[in-house]
Amino acid sequence: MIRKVLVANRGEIAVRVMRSCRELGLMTVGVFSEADRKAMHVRYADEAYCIGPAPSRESYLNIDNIIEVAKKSGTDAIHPGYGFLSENAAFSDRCKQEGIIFIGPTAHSIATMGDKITARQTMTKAGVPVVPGTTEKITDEKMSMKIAGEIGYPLMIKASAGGGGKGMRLVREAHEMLPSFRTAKSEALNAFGDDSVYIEKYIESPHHIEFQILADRQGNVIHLFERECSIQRRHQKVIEETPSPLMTPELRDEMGKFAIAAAKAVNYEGAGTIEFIVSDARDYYFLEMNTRLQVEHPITERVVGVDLVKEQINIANGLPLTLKQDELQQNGHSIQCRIYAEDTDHNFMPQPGTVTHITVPLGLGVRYDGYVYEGYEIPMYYDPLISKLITWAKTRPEAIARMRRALYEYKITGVKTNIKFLEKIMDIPDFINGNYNTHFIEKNNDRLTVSKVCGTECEDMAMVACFIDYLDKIEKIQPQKFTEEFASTWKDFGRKRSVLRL
Amino acid sequence: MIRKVLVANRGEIAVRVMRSCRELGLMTVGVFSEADRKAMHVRYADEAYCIGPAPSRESYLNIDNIIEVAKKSGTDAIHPGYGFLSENAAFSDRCKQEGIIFIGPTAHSIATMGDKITARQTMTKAGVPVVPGTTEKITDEKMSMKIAGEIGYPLMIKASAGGGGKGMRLVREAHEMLPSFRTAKSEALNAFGDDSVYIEKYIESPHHIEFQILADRQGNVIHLFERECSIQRRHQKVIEETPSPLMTPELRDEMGKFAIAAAKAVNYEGAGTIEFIVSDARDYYFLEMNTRLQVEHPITERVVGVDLVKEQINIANGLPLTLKQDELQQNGHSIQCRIYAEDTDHNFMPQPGTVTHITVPLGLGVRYDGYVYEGYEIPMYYDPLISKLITWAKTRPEAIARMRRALYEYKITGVKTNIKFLEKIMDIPDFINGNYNTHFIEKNNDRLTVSKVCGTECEDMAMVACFIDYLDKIEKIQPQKFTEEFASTWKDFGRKRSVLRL
Amino acid sequence: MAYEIKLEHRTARIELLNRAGSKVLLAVDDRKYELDVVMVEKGVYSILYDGQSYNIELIEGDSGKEYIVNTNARSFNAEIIDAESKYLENRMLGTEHEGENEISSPMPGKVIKIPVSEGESVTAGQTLIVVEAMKMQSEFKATADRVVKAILVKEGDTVNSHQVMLKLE
Amino acid sequence: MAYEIKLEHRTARIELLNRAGSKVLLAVDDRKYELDVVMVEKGVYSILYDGQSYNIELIEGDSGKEYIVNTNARSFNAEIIDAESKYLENRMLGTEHEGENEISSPMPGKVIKIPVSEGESVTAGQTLIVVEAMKMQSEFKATADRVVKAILVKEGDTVNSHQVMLKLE
Repeated sequence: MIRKVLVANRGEIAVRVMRSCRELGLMTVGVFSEADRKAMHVRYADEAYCIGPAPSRESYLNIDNIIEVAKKSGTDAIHPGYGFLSENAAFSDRCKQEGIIFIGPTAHSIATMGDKITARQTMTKAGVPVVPGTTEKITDEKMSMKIAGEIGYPLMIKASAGGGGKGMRLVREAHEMLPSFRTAKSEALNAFGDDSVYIEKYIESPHHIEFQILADRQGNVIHLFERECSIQRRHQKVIEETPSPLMTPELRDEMGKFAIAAAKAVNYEGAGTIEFIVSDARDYYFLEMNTRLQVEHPITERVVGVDLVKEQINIANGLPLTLKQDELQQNGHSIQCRIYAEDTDHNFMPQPGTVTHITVPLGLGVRYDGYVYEGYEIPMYYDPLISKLITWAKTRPEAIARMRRALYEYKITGVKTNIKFLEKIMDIPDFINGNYNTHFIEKNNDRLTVSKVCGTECEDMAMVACFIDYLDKIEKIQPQKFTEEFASTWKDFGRKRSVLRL
Repeated sequence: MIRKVLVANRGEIAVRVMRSCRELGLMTVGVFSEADRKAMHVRYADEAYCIGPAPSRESYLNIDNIIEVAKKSGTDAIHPGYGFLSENAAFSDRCKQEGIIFIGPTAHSIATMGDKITARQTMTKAGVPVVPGTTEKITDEKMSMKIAGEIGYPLMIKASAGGGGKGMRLVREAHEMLPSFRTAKSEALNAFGDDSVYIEKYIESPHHIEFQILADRQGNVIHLFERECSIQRRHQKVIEETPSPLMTPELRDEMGKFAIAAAKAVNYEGAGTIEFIVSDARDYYFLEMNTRLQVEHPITERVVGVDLVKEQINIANGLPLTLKQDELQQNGHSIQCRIYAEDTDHNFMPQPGTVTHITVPLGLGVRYDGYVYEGYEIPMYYDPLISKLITWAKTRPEAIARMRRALYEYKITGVKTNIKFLEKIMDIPDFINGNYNTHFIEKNNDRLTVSKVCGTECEDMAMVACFIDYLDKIEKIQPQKFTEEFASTWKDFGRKRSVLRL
Repeated sequence: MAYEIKLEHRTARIELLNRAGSKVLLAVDDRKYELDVVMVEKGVYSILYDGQSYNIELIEGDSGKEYIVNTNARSFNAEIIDAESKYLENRMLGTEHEGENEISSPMPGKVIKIPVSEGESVTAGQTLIVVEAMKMQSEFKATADRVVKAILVKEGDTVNSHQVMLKLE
Repeated sequence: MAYEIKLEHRTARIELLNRAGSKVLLAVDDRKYELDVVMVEKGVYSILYDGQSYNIELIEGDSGKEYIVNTNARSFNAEIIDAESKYLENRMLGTEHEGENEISSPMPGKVIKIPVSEGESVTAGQTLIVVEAMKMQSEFKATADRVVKAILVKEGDTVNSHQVMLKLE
């Protein structure tokens, strides 16, 4: 049985994983880069070790250093969190070789789902609907034109090894096909060292809806319902909610069954997520599987009433699932907002810096997963995610009202954040009506870039605060008072010296 | 319909009530004493007005001043929170006269339940079991001996107008009866200006179990199950949980029905609590009714999934309850710890003072209702309650593990608190086994007063922190460096002056 | 005591008329205010005006005269204007805006690529330098046809917020 | 650099052997430690020793040499002992403990009642003064038969933590 867990991650997720370990009575080992000595996960862990310089490649992605710490500290198991090494098949394999439990799926599952074309093929074989398109890598230009013709426009060209929007091209008409095919291939080669691409039908007005699954080593697989993740900026999720406003009970049941089939097709074990792309007409297609915990897992935890990290650890311990599909239900509604250190007025440019003041939103129906504290300097090397704010209520309108209230309470000074931007989303009719897809932010851009109104009186108060602050500051260093101050500096020193007997 | 709510309270409950008002889109008005200008509820409210000097009698209990602010600010409704004016019949009446909605029951309900003998009589008439004893006030000594003989020893003498343990005497044998009767009467006279007392059978090993009820103006009354409140110090609750470890489904059903009958007997409206005293053998008796929100209401909110303040406001608006008894259920387990500024090593002596540093426990399954912040000075005039920490989990053992984790994370420096004391309770077998009554703290006193072990290495680290802090402090004011420092003070001043152009 | 304060594009004169503890009487241009002002936490002010409760957070700039001001509704840049600032401002009006000749990073980051060299002629839209922070790369481009006058950083360098990296002619 | 430090009833000598940034080499009595020590927040230290992560919070006393130290397990009183402290301590050993002749309040509060007067003889257990804080009244009683020498406060007064209220003979 696992007794000591190394968390190979940083930020909010490292702290979140350690919290569940502590509740289970497990010892925790933290690892940190040279930029992270003061990070919260180092303070939270029972043990903590430095694993290299600030750049991720030399620390959080350095498998050798992490394994060395695991062995030195007598760790039984490694939890990879999300990002970094969480979907690295070689790392999963290496842990196995070293006799350390990897809290996650096998290298085989990771590798199969990691290559998009192999994943598509596997899903097709398992009967899971995929976006109409090629099942083979394409390199030939003539072949690409022929296939494009069969699939029909608009379509997407995607890099097989892809991710992060690189090597991806939207083609609306036939005459754009060849130039786009060439650029996509060249981008893919540059970014991933592999120029193979594939072609998929483009779904207009797509929704991103994903299903959480849990699978044990005994072959039991369950799903914990969906999460709606369509509110995105720069292809990154900003707000997630469950249940999805688009969902019907029949659709949920159908998609849930496919999610389970998808996991079974790769002999999955642990927690995972099947992402679907869903059209406005509720046609749905397998998009990809994330073979790890998701950033947005808390909304599922809240609505289903489980602790997914504890489930992961139980599965890693070889225990069968105690949750049964027909006993699970969604209770109420949950929304998560991701709080980023970024400038929403300037293309969401990240904003590292020092946090001078925080007021955390609290109270009924609010969960806060974060890691920054007052005086903490958010490093420039890692993700700009500061925290996740999760609300719950019996109904969707109340959960939105609660999120609006929580965002109103939430204050961070020192770095720019997207808090006000998120607050505005809570007031946009399309969001309130649950009538949105991945184009939401683009579509509502005008409303989202307008500042809230601070009237004349409010402006006056803003100026008054500066005025009073400045007055009091000057008061302290006024020249006419300086001689007195000067004298008292001497006196102060005298007093301190007598007290301290230097 | 209510649009603006004045919260006639301070501390965590004022903030908690305002949060729900904000979620409902209602404007909030805060009131504060001269000692509370910097209190969180003043910062949180949309409007805030001073209502008098620090002592409660001159501010938070000053009905005229509060009504004046209500009228000046155009308030529709007043929420009294708990304590202060929340169970003051005259205040409820005065609001009515002034045309302001009192978010709570009528003066009649408050007065009936406020006088213990009247309450006993009313309950007996309604068929609710009460502790065997007198139903009339007793003043005659001979009569007292006769009644005592009929009820049997041990018994309790209680002041009719009583509260807070004053005018209360436990009598174990007949020869103690007369002297105790005399002291109780004299204490009651001194404390409440009324020497009437009554006699009740004393229940050995009592449990305090209470039922939350909600009643609308249409006459619908429901109960939201029980709360177990037996862990007390100085007759004040410290830890509450729901469901009660003592409860059975049949008992819950029975007691719930009596709770509803009790509320109906006084034509109750709003949120209220029926307190029962329950023996180890599960015999139960009506103890009293609290005609207001309880400090421990959050555990019910979490397990039943309601917002009790919103329910109160809906009832005050004249709306019928939307919750139906047969649709309500208890989901999982919830525990609340009350965090007090007190010295647990010295008879729980209160500890006002300035909070220098706080780390709030957060994450999955944790709710935190508080009001103090870094730099805040907890005034000596009011209750020592700093915050309430509430955990939830599917099962009781997991809720305890989560509370243990949350208490471990929770750090307050500057004032002494009971955090470590509560942490120890989470490890005591009687608590873990759910095998406790109101004698719990007394019974486990030895375990609760022992400090946790900090071994030699831990002690060394404590000393090292002092050492390094002291070194760095001295470094700053060393005499050999003073001349340099002195010079740089001048330089600093020069720099600041040039920047500020004084 | 009086100062002019600039809040984004609005400038007002604030005069202190009276002050006793947290009670402050002052005038913002012609409007008089009787206020209760306290600093509740470092840089956090609570102001009560006629019962209205305002919470204002200040972040002081380097010069001591600039602030970022957060109200509940929005965030502002503010500046205290005194004789010195006025002089500078007047002088500035006559000259071209200097910023256009310099490329600086709005956030701390690492220089990933400098695809131009000193003395090189560049055209509008051409990438001059690429900076990475928090997994996102930002390209800084020429806004007009120019000549690269000086490159003050090199690839791999870490830059601070507002540090000038490149000068153009 | 070395100091003696008293932690409750234990006294140890700490000597700094080497220090470079957050890396500290020191000896506590005869035990050598190689540590990584950083102040992460004001008064909050993170210490790594051989991988173990310790979080220590300090509250500085008035003299600058006293601390309340919170570890995860428990809270201690600590004191830095230098030449001056040692001298005072030695001198104290010869005299009676002064505290017994004074009654002071352990917390801030309000004096509710003083049922004795100056010059009065009191018996052990007799209530000398009643102080109220946070709705709780505390009675301070004589621990032995004594005479009230001086009463330094009056009913209705507000007292600070550790303020002497009464002296006995």
